[in-house]
Amino acid sequence: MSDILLADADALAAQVPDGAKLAVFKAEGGCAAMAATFALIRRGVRDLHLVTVPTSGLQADMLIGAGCVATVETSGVTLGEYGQAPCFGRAVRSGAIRVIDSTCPAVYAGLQAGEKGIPFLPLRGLIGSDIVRHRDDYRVIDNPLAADDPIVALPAIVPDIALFHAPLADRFGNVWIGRHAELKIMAHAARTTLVTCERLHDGNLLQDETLAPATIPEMYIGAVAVAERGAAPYGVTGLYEDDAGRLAAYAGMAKTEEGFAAWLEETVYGRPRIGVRGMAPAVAAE
Amino acid sequence: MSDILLADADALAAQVPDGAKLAVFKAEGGCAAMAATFALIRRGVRDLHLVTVPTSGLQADMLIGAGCVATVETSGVTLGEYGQAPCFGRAVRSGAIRVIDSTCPAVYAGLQAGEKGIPFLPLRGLIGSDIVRHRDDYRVIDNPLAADDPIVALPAIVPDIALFHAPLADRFGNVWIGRHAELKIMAHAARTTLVTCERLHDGNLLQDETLAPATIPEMYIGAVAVAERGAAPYGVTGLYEDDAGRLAAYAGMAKTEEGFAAWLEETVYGRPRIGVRGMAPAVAAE
Amino acid sequence: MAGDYALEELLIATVAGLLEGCGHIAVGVSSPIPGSAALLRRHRDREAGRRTRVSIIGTTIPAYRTDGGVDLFDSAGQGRVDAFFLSGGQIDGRANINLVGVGEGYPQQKVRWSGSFGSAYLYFMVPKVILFRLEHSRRTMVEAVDFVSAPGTSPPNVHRPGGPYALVTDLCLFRFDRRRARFSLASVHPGHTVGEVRDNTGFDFDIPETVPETAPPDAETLAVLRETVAPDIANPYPNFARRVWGARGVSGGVSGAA
Amino acid sequence: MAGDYALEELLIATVAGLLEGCGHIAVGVSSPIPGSAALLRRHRDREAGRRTRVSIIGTTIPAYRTDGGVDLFDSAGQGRVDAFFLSGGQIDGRANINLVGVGEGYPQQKVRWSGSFGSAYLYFMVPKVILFRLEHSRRTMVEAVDFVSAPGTSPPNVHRPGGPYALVTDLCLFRFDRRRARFSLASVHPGHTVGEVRDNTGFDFDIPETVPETAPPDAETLAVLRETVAPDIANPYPNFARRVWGARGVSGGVSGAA
Repeated sequence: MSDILLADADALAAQVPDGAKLAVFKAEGGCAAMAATFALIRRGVRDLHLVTVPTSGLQADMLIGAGCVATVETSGVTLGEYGQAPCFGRAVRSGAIRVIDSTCPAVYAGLQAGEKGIPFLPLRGLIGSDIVRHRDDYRVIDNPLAADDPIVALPAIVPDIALFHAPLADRFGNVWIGRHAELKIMAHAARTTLVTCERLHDGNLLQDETLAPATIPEMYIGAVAVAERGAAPYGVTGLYEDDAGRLAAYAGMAKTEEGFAAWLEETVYGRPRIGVRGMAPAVAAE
Repeated sequence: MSDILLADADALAAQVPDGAKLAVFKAEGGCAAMAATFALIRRGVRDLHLVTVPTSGLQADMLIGAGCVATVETSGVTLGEYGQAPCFGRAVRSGAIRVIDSTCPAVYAGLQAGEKGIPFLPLRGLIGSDIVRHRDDYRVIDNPLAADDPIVALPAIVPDIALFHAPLADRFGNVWIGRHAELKIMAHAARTTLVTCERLHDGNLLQDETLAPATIPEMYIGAVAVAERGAAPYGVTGLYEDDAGRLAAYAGMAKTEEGFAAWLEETVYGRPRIGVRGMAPAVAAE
Repeated sequence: MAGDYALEELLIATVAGLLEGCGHIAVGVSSPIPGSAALLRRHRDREAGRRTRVSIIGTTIPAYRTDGGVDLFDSAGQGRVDAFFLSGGQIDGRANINLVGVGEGYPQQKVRWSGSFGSAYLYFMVPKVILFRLEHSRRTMVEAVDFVSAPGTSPPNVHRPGGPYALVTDLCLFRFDRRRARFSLASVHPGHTVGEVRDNTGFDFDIPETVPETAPPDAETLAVLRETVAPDIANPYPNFARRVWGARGVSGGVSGAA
Repeated sequence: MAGDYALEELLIATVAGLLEGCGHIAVGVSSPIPGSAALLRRHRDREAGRRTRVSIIGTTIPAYRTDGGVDLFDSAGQGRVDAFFLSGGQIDGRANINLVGVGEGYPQQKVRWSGSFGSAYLYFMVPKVILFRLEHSRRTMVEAVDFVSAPGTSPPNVHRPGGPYALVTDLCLFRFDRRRARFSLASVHPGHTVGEVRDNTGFDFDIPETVPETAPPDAETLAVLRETVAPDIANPYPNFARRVWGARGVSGGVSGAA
């Protein structure tokens, strides 16, 4: 059963076809699959419909800057304390990408509808927001169980692929996600799920009573590849921290297209294929 | 903060008012709060609206037999391999209780609507079932995002109290539920949650990276009481097994009202208040 | 029972045949024969180099498990469950099933069973639902059920990727034609006759000109059942395994609820 | 800044005053002043024998945490979050907020910000939403926002248990009257004037005849901030704590993302 285990992040990225609806997880907590993102850019993926769950940072910004994205459906793309996401801003302003503005709980609700196999999920709030006004896939309906009670019906989000980084997986393809329960929703909603992990667990995660509750069974997983420091320059809780120098360096360099190209060169193209590890020390900050 | 920690299952049961909408968890996996159920019967609670999540066995059958229940909303009450639930059957046939028939995923979906604070959740299936025909709180609506696509809208289920047994809790009121993720949904949907647990964890469950993912934070918990063997005669995974002799004894005795009264006498009333432990060996099976 | 195999072994082999091509087979509670059939199917597929997943609710074995809770229903909604088993206190000729009760005046019927469980959903969502009922009589196989826990068929505008595929009893195997909403007798178990099936069935069904005998399990199948399936199914169903296969069925398994 | 306290300390104390009576205060990302105010509120309530919960997204401290994911939004939907903070690149006089961009021709506006995050939901569901914006100018306080990420008010038939309660800037404190959909100046921070507020605000608002000065933090409050709040808030915001409170703010906390 270990054909589910791939050699590296590049082998994983090879499984993402051009044009895929790809769901990626927010950067906080270290579950953004950055090594796989570098590999996606190296492989030259095109026309992605990116769904950020519910937001993104460096990951979406780099994919957009590298020309991999046709559409981004998001509640926010930001570098957080390092500032606005420069490639995202440029691409939206120029019309180079289509942006579908959403709001965090609507992204979750859409994925939960996908997870349950229902066509839509109603959600409170939202009414009167310009988000709703610009979304022709939302409907304001009457709550069928009460009088004069409008509510927004959100269509199910069914990504072709969910992509994230996890602290732990096993040889059977089971993936331990720790506190990030939203990754389960992503995996359930998506047609398949690709995962990089820090390391492999000996034995079967589903047979460990303390780890099984936060484990996504292999049934949902298309492929797993080990990528040590695979979230860097973001950190992973309890394992390594955000690389503030690298994140600040990106925020600075990506302000211009030339700077972004230089970043790609040194970070994505200019490295050995399995050289994500140790990247941070090798390239000094700003 | 340890006023959340009560002395025993009887103190916990005292917090369930007559007439409460009480959600209880299925017996499999040992999360049925049996010690607390015995205490509820001792306290003489009345007029419960019992919601079984999604089914129940001995727990619902005893509460019904003891006259604690006005309404039961359920996908099934059964003693499983020990046979039909005798008190449930008698009470439904005689009209002593109101039964609201449901189906497992509809119970979950109703609780998930309660969890999300939405008035209803649509669910596939169900159409054409006599369940729908007899539920005046369900509506078959048109999917607002597609033509000619009927779907059932299920109202949110918001229990006054969720009651279950857990392997572990801590002094702050955080509760570890292991694999039983549905208990989170119950706790989120209910106004408050009462929990018996096998034992107390030293320290704070939320600060343990491997236990936190399956922990319900104290914010959702009204009170916790330690009840060793609190699921007996059901078992708890990894701790103790179903007491087949006691379950078979119940199935036999409860076939008549006299037998059920004798069961109550020896199991519920005839014991010291904190005497749930060791119950099984004290009373021999059939 | 006929010859050198048990009725249970015949039924397991028959059901395993129906499960061909199912990538993920889920089995509910109290279903030792369907569970054994799913394990036999998985074994055969593995021998043929195919990966088949089996989820038996309430057990930690085999490798893929579901807790039978939200996950099971959601994964069926996602189209990730290919086969499931349902039964009924009553089953009628349109494959409607009744798990609630017998008699007029619902809810105060003269017989009350446990309830509909997940049938009203899974019957719609799982492509291949196999009905399984060991008591084949006019009491169970009725013209019209007294309560429709889950309907056998739906109008064309109702989203329904799944539904009934076959009905297996202690007497015979029926196939179900969803378009015509009608059962057809596919085979009669050794030792029984078409007439016996007709006499014990309360609904009309199609009877082809020749009705074959249900194929008995061959020696290889029996060996797999006794050596491989028995110890696995003894985990959730120790009593069943002991009754059908004796000590062999229990020695290899981990008994009880653990 | 005025006298022997920092502007941040004034703002923290002001916001903490607004949070009175909130049993559960949630704080989003990049919100060190609201976070500190919530911790100050919790400290005061604890001294008074009341239990107040604080959830700061992205930190493991204090004791109650949320991951800022589905749980946060669902618990707000359940009515379990009493106070939250929002900001806006633009805020207008009807308390509409804009986190998306500036200019005509959405989506190709001349300035594009990150996006609306959870505002379009939490603004409806949390009873006491405090708007917080440190740059008080005609660029940020506008007559009408260019994109409504979340509206300040809703028609009466829209389910809306929550909404804007106050707006805190570097110049002043506004209260918001939901019925009239209008801000009213509640106090002006020491060192600033009503005229300065008016000159820097692009929307109309009510000005009472006498507008008090925002009360500066007293010695006891400053002591609590410096001894108790500083080390706690240094966990999610080490740079902020270091800037406002120097080494004191960092020594007690656990720095970084762990």
